[in-house]
Amino acid sequence: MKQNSKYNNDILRVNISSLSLRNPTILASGFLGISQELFNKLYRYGVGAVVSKSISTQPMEGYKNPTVVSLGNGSYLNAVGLSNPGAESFSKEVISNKQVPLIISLVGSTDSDFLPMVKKFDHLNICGYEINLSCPHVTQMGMEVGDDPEMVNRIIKTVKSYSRKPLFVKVGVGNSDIIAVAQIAKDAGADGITAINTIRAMTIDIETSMPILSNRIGGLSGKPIKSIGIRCVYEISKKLKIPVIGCGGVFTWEDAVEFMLAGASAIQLGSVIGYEGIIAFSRITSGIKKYLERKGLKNAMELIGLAHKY
Amino acid sequence: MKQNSKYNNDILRVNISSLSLRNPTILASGFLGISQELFNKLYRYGVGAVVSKSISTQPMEGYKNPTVVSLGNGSYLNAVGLSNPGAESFSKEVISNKQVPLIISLVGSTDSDFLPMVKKFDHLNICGYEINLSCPHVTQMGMEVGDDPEMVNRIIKTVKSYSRKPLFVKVGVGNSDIIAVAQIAKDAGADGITAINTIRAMTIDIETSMPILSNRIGGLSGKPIKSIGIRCVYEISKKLKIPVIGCGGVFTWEDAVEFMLAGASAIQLGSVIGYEGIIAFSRITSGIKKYLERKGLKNAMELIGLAHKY
Amino acid sequence: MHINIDHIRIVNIDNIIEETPSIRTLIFRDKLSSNAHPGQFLMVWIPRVEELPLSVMISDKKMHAAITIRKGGFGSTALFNKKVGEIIGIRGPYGNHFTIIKNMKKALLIGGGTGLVPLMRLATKMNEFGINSTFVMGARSKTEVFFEKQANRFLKNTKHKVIVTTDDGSYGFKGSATDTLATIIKEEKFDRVYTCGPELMMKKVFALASEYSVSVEASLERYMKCGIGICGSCCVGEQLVCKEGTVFNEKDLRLMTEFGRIYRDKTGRKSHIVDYN
Amino acid sequence: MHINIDHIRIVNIDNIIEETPSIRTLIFRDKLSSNAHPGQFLMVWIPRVEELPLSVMISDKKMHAAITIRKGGFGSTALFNKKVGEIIGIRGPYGNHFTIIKNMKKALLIGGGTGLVPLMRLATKMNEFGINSTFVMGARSKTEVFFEKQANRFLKNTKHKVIVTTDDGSYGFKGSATDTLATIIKEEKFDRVYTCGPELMMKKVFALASEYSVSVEASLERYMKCGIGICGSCCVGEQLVCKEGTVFNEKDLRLMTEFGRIYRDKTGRKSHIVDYN
Ligand SMILES: Cc1cc2nc3c(=O)[nH]c(=O)nc-3n(C[C@H](O)[C@H](O)[C@H](O)COP(=O)(O)OP(=O)(O)OC[C@H]3O[C@@H](n4cnc5c(N)ncnc54)[C@H](O)[C@@H]3O)c2cc1C
Ligand SMILES: Cc1cc2nc3c(=O)[nH]c(=O)nc-3n(C[C@H](O)[C@H](O)[C@H](O)COP(=O)(O)OP(=O)(O)OC[C@H]3O[C@@H](n4cnc5c(N)ncnc54)[C@H](O)[C@@H]3O)c2cc1C
Ligand SMILES: Cc1cc2nc3c(=O)[nH]c(=O)nc-3n(C[C@H](O)[C@H](O)[C@H](O)COP(=O)(O)O)c2cc1C
Ligand SMILES: Cc1cc2nc3c(=O)[nH]c(=O)nc-3n(C[C@H](O)[C@H](O)[C@H](O)COP(=O)(O)O)c2cc1C
Ligand code: FES
Ligand code: FES
Repeated sequence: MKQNSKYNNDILRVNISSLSLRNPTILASGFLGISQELFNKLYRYGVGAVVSKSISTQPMEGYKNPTVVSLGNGSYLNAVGLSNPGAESFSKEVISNKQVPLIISLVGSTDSDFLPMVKKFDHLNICGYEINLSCPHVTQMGMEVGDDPEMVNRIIKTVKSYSRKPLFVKVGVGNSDIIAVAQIAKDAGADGITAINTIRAMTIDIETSMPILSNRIGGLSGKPIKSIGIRCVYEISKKLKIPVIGCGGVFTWEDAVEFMLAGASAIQLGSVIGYEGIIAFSRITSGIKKYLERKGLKNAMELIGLAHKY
Repeated sequence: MKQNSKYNNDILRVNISSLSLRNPTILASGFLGISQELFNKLYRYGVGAVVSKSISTQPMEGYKNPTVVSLGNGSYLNAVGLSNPGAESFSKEVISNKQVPLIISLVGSTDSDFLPMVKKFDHLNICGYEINLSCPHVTQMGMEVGDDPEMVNRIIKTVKSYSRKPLFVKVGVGNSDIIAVAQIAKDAGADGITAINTIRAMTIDIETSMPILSNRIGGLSGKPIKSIGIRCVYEISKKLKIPVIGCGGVFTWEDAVEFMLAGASAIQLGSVIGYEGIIAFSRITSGIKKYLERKGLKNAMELIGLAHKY
Repeated sequence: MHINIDHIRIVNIDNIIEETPSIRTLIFRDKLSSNAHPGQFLMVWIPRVEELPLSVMISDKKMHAAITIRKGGFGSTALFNKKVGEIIGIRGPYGNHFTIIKNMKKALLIGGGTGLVPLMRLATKMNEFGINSTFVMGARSKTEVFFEKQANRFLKNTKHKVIVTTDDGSYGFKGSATDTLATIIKEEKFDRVYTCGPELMMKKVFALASEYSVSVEASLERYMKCGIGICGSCCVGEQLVCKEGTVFNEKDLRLMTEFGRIYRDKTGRKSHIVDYN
Repeated sequence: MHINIDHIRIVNIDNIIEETPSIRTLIFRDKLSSNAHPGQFLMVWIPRVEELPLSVMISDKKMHAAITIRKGGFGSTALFNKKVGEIIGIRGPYGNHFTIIKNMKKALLIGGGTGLVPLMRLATKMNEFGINSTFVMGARSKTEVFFEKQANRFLKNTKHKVIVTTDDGSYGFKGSATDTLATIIKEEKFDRVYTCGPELMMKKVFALASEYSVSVEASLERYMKCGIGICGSCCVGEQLVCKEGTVFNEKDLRLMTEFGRIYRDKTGRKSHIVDYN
């Protein structure tokens, strides 16, 4: 793939499984994630890779508004309900993708949902998949699937049997042991783990006594979940020795470095975009670069899992 | 028990199982929780009830410092390691308790740990127990016990077989389904549920690449976990119809009201003390009172679970 | 105390104005909204029903603002049916806004339906800055005409014209608002054309203005979930209507291949914008 | 940028002073600590080893501060062994501090061991405010005497006396610091006695000062985990040493039934304070 020279810094390049990214910042799924023109813009603005909105076999309307509530202090509660244009329509959206390292996030209820989707995307210019096993607020999808070990195994095997592109499994903190789910994913052939998704949470308006989200319960993202994400990345990467992509509350380059020290090969940005817009990618990337230079490190990958030593 | 007249407001009185508290604010376990003189002071300052530090059969040193790290924005990470003076010594501490509605928090590995402890406390002037099944950072205790349904059942039955005082079970967000654990507790005879404890998390210093806590992993408390706590209280109280004490990130009267609307009969305060000291109790109590008056409600209990309707 | 504009503020509906049988203006007290710039919008929470993006309408009452809602589907009808004394939640105001050019002399405002709302707020600015303006209001027929009187009142300190057009000719000029625009843009020189309304109308406005080399600002609508630039549902190509818009100028519009052509629905699927008349 | 004092700040050890074979002063650059009030303490992180509460010591270097550590157990020895150029983490300064009475003329400072540290910072204040002071320093024997020269230097602009006592008489006056206090408090009138050191020493100081109706401020030590008033481990009765202390005055001390009597260990169990001499 062609690289934008301004963002070509070998010091920042990271390899995750068979992926090679010009820098470790990735757009998290569900943020700005349905328009190829936006993906192109993100790439111009310095993103290392992009994860699409989670795509299902059929288009999904998702929940009624309110679907996103700002809780202040860099955090959001959302129950979008996995609204997405569906695999057919979205594969047409990204058919024109040329240079953006694009990871397609997929969601479904059973293994049979995944094969038709992979078939629609695999021949396009995309660089991998992220299986969303951790959406905390849609029944029969995401987290409920992640809680079923046998299904996790079957889904991953199905995708891997068809595609040679790297497959990441996105896990979350919920009703099952996150390490156990990651272990199953690894055993089934996943190339990496993305941790973490949002955490089930809720907010009630005290004037009306009413839950604000139309779905009542949603997923918490942003600053509050960072230290939980750090812990999950640390435990998964240390115990399972599998590449991990860190996600959850990355707002600054310090957060990104902390995730990498914990064991992340790259980090995803989501909620920070609500505060700073997509400038966050280049700002965080250049912070990491300065840190690497100050520490005398030759490449960002030297950071990965440094904290495991202690 | 004698009441301090300044804090006698029938509008604020709440009943939880057989407990009757002058107001719904309770000191959370682990905060200021080892000195009877401090309990007396808290009562003078308006606390509704006090939960002691979690007590084990033997004294525990806990982990080395650092055991508490401030993460800013009203949040802490701690891995104190359940340090406590042990049941024998602590029962002597509280032998002089006269007027403080004191709930003893107990922690242990097996059901056989609990009976000797209950025997040491049951004849004292205490008003109930809270079983800590949710400490996220001590192996073989707390959360690991909470993940074992049969053990939870046995512990609760053991305590209930000896004591007629109300028993609350403190649950958390971790590796098991919180609703399932609460259900087991209810079925075993628990009088109420306290939700939630801290959530497993971690922080790494980026200059040294080292985890800060001596135990590396600890529990996240404070503002970040509030919306997760609200969700747990809502789900537990709605699905199980059992009294719930809300805990997690209560910093303002609005937070307290939100927890009660979600289904909490009372709320525990912890991390807020690090920001405001024990004045937080009276400040939050008087906020609740003004809210009740403005809404034309006769008693705080009218708030409990109002959000379930919507 | 600092107010976080992203937190829902509960407000009481103090007054309701019936504009047409299907359009009402709800007035409420809210300082932030009362200071909104013309073209900014609120996310309006109708508790346990919906949340809708709605332009901030002006209210004569100090510290008050308003929203003007057309009764349509589920959410808008619930809002339309709210009574005085009932409450709604609002967050915002969000988005950029219409801007005034230095030394501006003459402006043209053209819109239709509830697209008139942001133009009404803009009208008061024109009045304030002493800019003469022509305000073209399109409607299908007489019963759907609203805001005419208010527009005249808001513009009272300037030389102004309020022109109403109806498709069926039952009131004012017969024809569309853009028909009228086509006539007057030939005769008069405007510094800028401001438009909000059905996208195909705005597309014609943009085409006409471009033809006569007049600067344009158009306020777009797209399906919005977050209103704060994270979900991406409101995108027009690479632009986010909620954040980089809703107001776009001729330069933006020229680059927007989707303007007047493509609309994404709730799922994010694209469909072609068709004239719903 | 606003610094949150509760966040660990990594600092470099710029210089080390060997005070005695078992006591060292480590100097580092930190603005907040350089402005600490006398009696405040830092929580000092020795990475992957320990975190210890330590009084803020003064440094001559601008924007710098110091800590003075006695080599003892695990944590203190690791800190003692740190070399110039190595790093530690600090948070704080925490706690209240020694206070000066209006129109104060004469002060008495009395301490022993590393309890001298907060008194050294106080000495510079005495100098600054032109208050004459007598500084009594107790030590077991000559090899354990430190800070004498610095104290004289810090107090140089005032009429001052630095009196060293050793238990074995190998240097200065023979006997305990409190023996000396007993003598001078009879002869001279002090506005306030400031003390920090072994608690039984402070208890005697308090008793003597009370006898002669002199105001007292004593800085207490208790086992600390959080340093910020949440864990309760540092309690003396109903008071938290880290938050409401470390400095308590005669009124506080009178009400503290545990002062000079009870110490809680790491588990929270109480034990009786005994003279370790
Ligand atoms: C910036 C902006 C300002 C607006 N200002 C006004 C105004 O001042 N007055 C007014 O009456 N309307 C305004 N609208 C339109 C309004 O948000 C609703 O779309 C409209 O009221 C229809 O609502 P409904 O409940 O009837 O929709 P439904 O019947 O549920 O859906 C019908 C259609 O309405 C549109 N719609 C529904 N929800 C949304 C949403 N969250 N975001 C965008 N479009 C949606 C979609 O195109 C949808 O297909 C504005 C829209 C935007 C984006
Ligand atoms: C406010 C305050 C200021 C202090 N200032 C100084 C100073 O300037 N210089 C100095 O050398 N020492 C000071 N100390 C004492 C210091 O914190 C340590 O207690 C001491 O250094 C022993 O550490 P260690 O690693 O040798 O302890 P260990 O060998 O681990 O334990 C020995 C004893 O040290 C004490 N101790 C250990 N950890 C702590 C702790 N976290 N909090 C309180 N006591 C502890 C306990 O009594 C313990 O029983 C101060 C203590 C407090 C509370
Ligand atoms: C509005 C919104 C929509 C999201 N949609 C998805 C999604 O479709 N698939 C997914 O795997 N994660 C989704 N997420 C979760 C994010 O990808 C990410 O895991 C989470 O927000 C934590 O990262 P952050 O703290 O940086 O936002 C969504 C989050 C938000 C706030
Ligand atoms: C320093 C510290 C010590 C704690 N010790 C205990 C404990 O011993 N037993 C227990 O059940 N919870 C303990 N907790 C958890 C609190 O009781 C409470 O559940 C948690 O802090 C969330 O409430 P908050 O957000 O108001 O602090 C501790 C928390 C902290 C911060
Ligand atoms: S509405 Fe979400 S990005 Fe615009
Ligand atoms: S050290 Fe924790 S309260 Fe003082």
